[in-house]
Amino acid sequence: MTTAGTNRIAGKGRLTPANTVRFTFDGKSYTGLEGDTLAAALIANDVHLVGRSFKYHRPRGILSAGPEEPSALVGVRRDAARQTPNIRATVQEIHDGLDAVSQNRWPSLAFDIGAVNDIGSPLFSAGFYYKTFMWPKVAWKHVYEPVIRNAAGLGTAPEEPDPDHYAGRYAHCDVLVIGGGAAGLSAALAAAESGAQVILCDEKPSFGGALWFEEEARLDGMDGYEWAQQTTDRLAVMDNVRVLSRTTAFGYYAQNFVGLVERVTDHLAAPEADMPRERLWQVRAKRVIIAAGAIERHMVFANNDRPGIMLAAAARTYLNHHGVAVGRKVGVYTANDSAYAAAIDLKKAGSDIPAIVDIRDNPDSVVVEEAKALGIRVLTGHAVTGAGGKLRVASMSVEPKNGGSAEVIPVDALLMSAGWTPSVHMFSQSRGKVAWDEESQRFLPGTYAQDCVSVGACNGTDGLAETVAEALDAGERAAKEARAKAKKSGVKIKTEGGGKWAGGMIGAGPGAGAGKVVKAFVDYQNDVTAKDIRLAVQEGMHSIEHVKRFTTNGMATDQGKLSNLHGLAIAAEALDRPIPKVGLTTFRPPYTPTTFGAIVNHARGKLFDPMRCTPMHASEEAAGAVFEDVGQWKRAWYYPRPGEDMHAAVNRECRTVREVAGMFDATTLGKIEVIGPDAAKFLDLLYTNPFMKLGVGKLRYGIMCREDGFIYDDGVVGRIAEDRFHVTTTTGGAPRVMNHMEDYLQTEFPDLKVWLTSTSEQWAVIAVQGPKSREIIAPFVEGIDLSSEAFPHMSMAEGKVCGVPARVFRMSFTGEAGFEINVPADYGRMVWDTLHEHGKPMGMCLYGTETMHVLRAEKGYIIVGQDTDGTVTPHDAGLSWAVGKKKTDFVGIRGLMRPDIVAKGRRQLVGLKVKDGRTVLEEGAQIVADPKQAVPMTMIGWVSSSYWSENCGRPIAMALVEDGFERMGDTLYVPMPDRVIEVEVTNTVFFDEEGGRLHG
Amino acid sequence: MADVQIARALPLAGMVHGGAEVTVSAAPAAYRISLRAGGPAVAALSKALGVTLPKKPGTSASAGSRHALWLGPDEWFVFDETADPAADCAKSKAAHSAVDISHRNTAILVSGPAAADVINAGCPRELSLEAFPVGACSRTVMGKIEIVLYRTGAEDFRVECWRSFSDYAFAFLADAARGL
Amino acid sequence: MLLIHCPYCEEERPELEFRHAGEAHIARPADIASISDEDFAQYFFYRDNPKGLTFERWRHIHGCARFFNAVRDTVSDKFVTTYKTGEPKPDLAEAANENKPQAKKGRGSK
Amino acid sequence: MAREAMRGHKGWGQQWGSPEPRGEYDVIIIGAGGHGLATAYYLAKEHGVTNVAVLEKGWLGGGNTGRNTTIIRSNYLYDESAGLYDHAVKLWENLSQDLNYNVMYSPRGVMMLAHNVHDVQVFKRHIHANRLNGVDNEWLTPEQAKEYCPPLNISQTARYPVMGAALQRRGGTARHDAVAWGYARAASDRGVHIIQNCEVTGIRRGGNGQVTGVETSRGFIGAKKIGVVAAGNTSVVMQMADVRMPLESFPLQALVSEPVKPCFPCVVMSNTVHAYISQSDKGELVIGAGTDQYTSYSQTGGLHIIQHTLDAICEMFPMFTRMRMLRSWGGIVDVTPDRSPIIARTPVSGLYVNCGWGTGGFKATPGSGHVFAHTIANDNPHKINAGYTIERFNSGRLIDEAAAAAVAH
Repeated sequence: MTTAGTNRIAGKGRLTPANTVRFTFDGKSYTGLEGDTLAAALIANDVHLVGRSFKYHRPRGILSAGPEEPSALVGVRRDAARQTPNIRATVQEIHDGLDAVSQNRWPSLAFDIGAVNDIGSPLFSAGFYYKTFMWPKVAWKHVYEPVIRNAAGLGTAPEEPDPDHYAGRYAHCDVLVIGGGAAGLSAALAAAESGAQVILCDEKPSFGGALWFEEEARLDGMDGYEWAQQTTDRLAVMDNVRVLSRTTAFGYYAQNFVGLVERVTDHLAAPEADMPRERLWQVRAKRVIIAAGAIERHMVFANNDRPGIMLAAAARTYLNHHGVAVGRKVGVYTANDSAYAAAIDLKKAGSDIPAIVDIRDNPDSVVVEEAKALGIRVLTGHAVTGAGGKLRVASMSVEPKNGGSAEVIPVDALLMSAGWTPSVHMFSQSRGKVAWDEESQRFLPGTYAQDCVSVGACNGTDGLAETVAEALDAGERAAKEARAKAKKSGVKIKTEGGGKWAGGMIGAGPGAGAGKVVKAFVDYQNDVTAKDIRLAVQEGMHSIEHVKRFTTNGMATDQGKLSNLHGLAIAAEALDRPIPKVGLTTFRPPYTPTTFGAIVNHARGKLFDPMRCTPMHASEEAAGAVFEDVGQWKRAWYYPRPGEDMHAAVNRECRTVREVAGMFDATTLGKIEVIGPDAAKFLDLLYTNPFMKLGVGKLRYGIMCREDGFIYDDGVVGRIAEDRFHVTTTTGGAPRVMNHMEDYLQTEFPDLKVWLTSTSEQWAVIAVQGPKSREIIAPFVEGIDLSSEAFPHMSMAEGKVCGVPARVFRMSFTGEAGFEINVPADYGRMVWDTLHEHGKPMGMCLYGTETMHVLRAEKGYIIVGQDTDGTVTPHDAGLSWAVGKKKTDFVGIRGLMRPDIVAKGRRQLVGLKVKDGRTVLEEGAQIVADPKQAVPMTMIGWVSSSYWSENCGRPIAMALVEDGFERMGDTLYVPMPDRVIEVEVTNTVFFDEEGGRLHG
Repeated sequence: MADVQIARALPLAGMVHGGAEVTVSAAPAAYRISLRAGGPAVAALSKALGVTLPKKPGTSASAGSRHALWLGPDEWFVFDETADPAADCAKSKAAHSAVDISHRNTAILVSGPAAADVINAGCPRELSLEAFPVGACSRTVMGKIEIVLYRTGAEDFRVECWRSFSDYAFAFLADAARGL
Repeated sequence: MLLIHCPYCEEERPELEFRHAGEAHIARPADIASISDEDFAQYFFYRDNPKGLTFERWRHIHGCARFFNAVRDTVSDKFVTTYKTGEPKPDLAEAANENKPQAKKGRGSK
Repeated sequence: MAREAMRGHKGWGQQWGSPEPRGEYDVIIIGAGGHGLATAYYLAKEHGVTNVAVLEKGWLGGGNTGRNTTIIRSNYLYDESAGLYDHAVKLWENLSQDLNYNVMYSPRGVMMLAHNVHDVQVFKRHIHANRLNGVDNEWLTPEQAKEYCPPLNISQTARYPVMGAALQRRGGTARHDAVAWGYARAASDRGVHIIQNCEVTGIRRGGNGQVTGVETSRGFIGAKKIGVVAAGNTSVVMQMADVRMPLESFPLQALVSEPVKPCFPCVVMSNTVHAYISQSDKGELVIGAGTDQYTSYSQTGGLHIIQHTLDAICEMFPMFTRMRMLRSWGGIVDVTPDRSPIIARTPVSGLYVNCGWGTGGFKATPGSGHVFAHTIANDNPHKINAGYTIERFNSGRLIDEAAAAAVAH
């Protein structure tokens, strides 16, 4: 049986020998079996060397058979754009055409130049960065840092945009079960049969958890793994259950909100185009059952990182599930019982087991006898103190643990087990507090913070029978708590066999203890040794958080799943303090690294952020508009004609509006319908201006402040009826003004009878401005007398335009006679096109926001957010006239009285005339009184708006200048990098100062 | 007046995204109002509208083509594809605010066995029939926008959103309908 | 994402539908125009910012659009209660007892 | 260093001591984060005040110092801000040498992206003000921005195309832990006591109102002066002296990706798209997320905040979609109404406060400690922090950088 690898054992495992899969690793082609992980398939092909470590570039193999893997990280590439770094070979399933490459090595995996760091490693001890590379000063930036950066970093980031698709889903359930081993399946079954809505997830491709390797476990008289599959099938067909495989619960957030990531296509050779690569599930569960199992720890001894050295249970997974023997001559080093099972399984499958090295003096267990009965040499009270070989383990050095002569035993694989660490990650993420259990030397769930419960190995429960009983009870109980009508599940499960999780050791083994200068790795990926942790303690790092940060222990991509407890124990020993005093472990999301794309899911490309367009957008686009982003809106910026740049287009538009007319899309302005008997009173409180006496059919410009007295928004308010107003806001201000008004209405002035409704998008708004505006619109207007006498500046009326209901405002943001026509939005384009068609032959142009800005600046009208910046009061902006003098209250009245608001030295809005008559000041340029002063200069103001005014034939600008109102006629200076520009302070009206054109 | 062809252009006119599991399509034009009123006016307005304005949070009432959705303690969303509810409200003397939002909103219909799943791609609300039965309605969010969600059948939803967000809403639902 | 009980909608809704609106029970002074600078600053800028139970305002902006009040523990982020605008401050001792079951102890805490 | 290596690093002593508290100190600093430790260091170094204790309820550098994205820049608009942050940058430039500890200050440039006309106006305003204040900050075209940061997407088809960028070349990053440890070691060397696992539970005041010391989990400790540098917990500590503060505390999250080979050469910030990203020496992409909307001391936040941030990252850098989040965490940031800090005396005699740094305190660490030490030692502010009073909220003289930048129109 060699087609799927030389280490494949005939008759072993659950995969189908006929289902072969071709894949490549570092360019070489291999055959594996469907259902293999990359790690399993590589071991089957006798490949143990798969990566290089982070700092020392030491050769590394496959340590585990799951997501805790710190060493076997590879890059996986589907095509040029689909390259993913740092994929764990122990998780990635193979498929035809899978292309994997090793990482962090150059030029090749077997010969890596970076490995010189290993020889120089005494220099690169924990925290070495902090003590050196400081001299000479410039060298850090130019020499040391680039070198360190290039040496670090594992895999290579993709360089092209990711063409894959990701999906997201919110889901709700009564009971979420995290983990689908014997515990999780039992809990899910009990909850489901009780009638609860259940979601069950497991990170592996199939359910079973430890039953993947525990061959002797039997449930309901069946092989454990087979039971798991049947139970999964039973659950999957129930209407109240959702079963999610390849799905990792990565984050446990407030109020039982749990993030899951489902890997949908990475295991497929040719996924369908519409399938998402991954799907994010955001689950709100009434109860959560955590059945996350436990993770086996490695033994800490010299050179414990040689390829071929792995966790005992991983070897069982490879053998019992994949049918792969990890070696032919396999040593075992253990501190508990569970590694014996690995030795026994391998022995039975034909591998030689030269010795089981058990650090315990008198292991009293049937498995010991069973091993001996199979003829395996068991060395109790012994330790492995070193491993030989470089690219693959070749031997183990065995000594009596209390000293004595060493024996070197040749091996081609070495299995180890220091015991099992309960996976309290999700419990800890839920903000539960773990507690140290002195007796079993492990952290277990202590105080719960949310409605969840831990069952099975992650709860420190030993034995299959106990686990299943606990899980059934938890499942039933959760169902009852979540759902009043839950019934008795009636589920009973018979168990036989199954391993134990208790026992073992933590910390460094013999030969790697204090004073030993050996590389006994605690954190494989980050190359943290037992010695490094002791050094950290020696340097005063007495909190485990300091030790962790100083050594980087536990900060690699496996987030310390193997290393945390060992590191803590070594630090505690060095400090001579009990473990809980050195620090409790807390875990943060994510449990395993989680793809950005999955987290983002649909919110990419077009769905990154809504793009809001007005009803007339398509017509504007057809007319050649260039658009600008204003918040989420796309607004027509200017309409260049062939050969025109922005400048030329804007100049033409500005001229045309003043000479003939122009049409502008003002739809994006916010609109609020204010209705009720107290509507005027309410507006009177919300605006600085008085509103009580505004006549029906009249418009008024209003300024809104917050309590601090700074300008918050502005707009025009029209009175449609005694009890009905049409309020406009700035484009960006629409939502916050609405919120601000609702806040006051609901909480401060609840007695006022007023209702607010946003009508921002009900109306399309078409501004027609210029001397011919009336002539252009008149043929289409019904029911409104447009004459200046009947309909003067700042009036409004309801009627029809182009046959549809309209609110027509006689108003102007340009200084020209003009109209703003509001029509129901779905008619907007029709009205726009009609007016355009009619106005064009008369000389009317379309104009965009840039021209609007120039024209309003020619008139000195402010733009909130450009000429104000959140620190400008109505008085500063020269709008004192808009603050009701007789009003006794309005929002902002008190803020405007504060000492520094009324003091001298306020920056006030003025006009600037550039002395040379040509230079357009840069917006944002700073103003000084004395241009000759040294840096740092005293700045007395800044240019808020500045344009070339084609209508004035010169540049115009507005600026906020300290005591600007008192500086009329003064000369000030704008220092630019290459020269100083002289300006004269003026008022802000540059065009038609008398305002006659408004009334034309 | 100059001769103009009156044409109402719905933002998503005619758009359909279909599949076996779900169909996403633009709803026909409708009259819509945002109705606000205090307790005492509710009975009178119900009478004027010909539909009893629901008082229970999250519920709706229908009469013929007219549907009234509870959105807040003094707020209803009323829509009707054939007759203008604003005109009926205007007949009532009771103190209220009825604002025409026929054009502010547009609607998308989502139907099929996967309809709830597709909406749940971006809407964090529980949409089981138990939690959100036929007739349930609510203002809520979907992806990055606000919507009004109204369940019209076990597998049928009406998603109302503001006009300028409809392009996003439709694209979102279509994206969510991929590879279910 | 928090789950917040809206006292108007009478059910728990996801946080995405809500907007936090700052500390509660800070009434705008009726005579605001005549209060001192210090009192104005206390009203507008100063906050209790407690570690523990806080009274705060939320708006169910993407729901019923109502503002309401809540009592929440700023250490655990758990809500003790929510209530309508205008209702008096709840008696905390009572509310806390009603809503605070004994923390569940796991196997690890013997 | 090489000598130590050959000796197996046996000679490295403790970087800071673990002294028993004395009965009384001239100055007690509450909070052993970067700002507090820097304050103690400069008290000792510049003012000769060495009878100083820094009290920390947890482990030093474990609060926001250890939880931020380490961005350093000084291209602020207002004179007060530019003065303060540039003072800090000048100290950063020599900090490794000053402390004899490599804080890995890496001036790799901070680039702030402009995505709309309003951004352009705001950034230009900053650039002009910075120039006249002697602070480097330059305008880049989209092409220049792309050249400086090759992964940047400057396509016009992006949702919010890049219209340009403001680049401060002296801006960059530093290693946060090293900053705390470097200050701790240097302060400890000068006689400062750093007392960890010592939570302050009360502030004691004498008959004249003057502070006399603090109650702690390790008993009463006397003090002539007390400086509160407790970041997110400032309101709580100040309450012990009956001082109500203009502060609110919010959760702020950040995250890192798995490490990859160098692919991102500088710091990029986009206020409009809400993305803050750099790459650490270790190869991790370091990404700042936003604050949750509600006040909290929980040091955790919602997943939707992370989502929102990664949306923006994937939009601006679409090649990072396949990258994976390795770790996320939360801090507690204390925010003032004008989002500028308070570094000042308080209404209580002998009590000083340094707080309100919001989301941006790390960059100011050396400058903040320096001027706060001055304020405590002289009972009077340094001219650089003279405007950062509490009283500004009464008078209305705010230092509102955010208002000056963020008002949309």
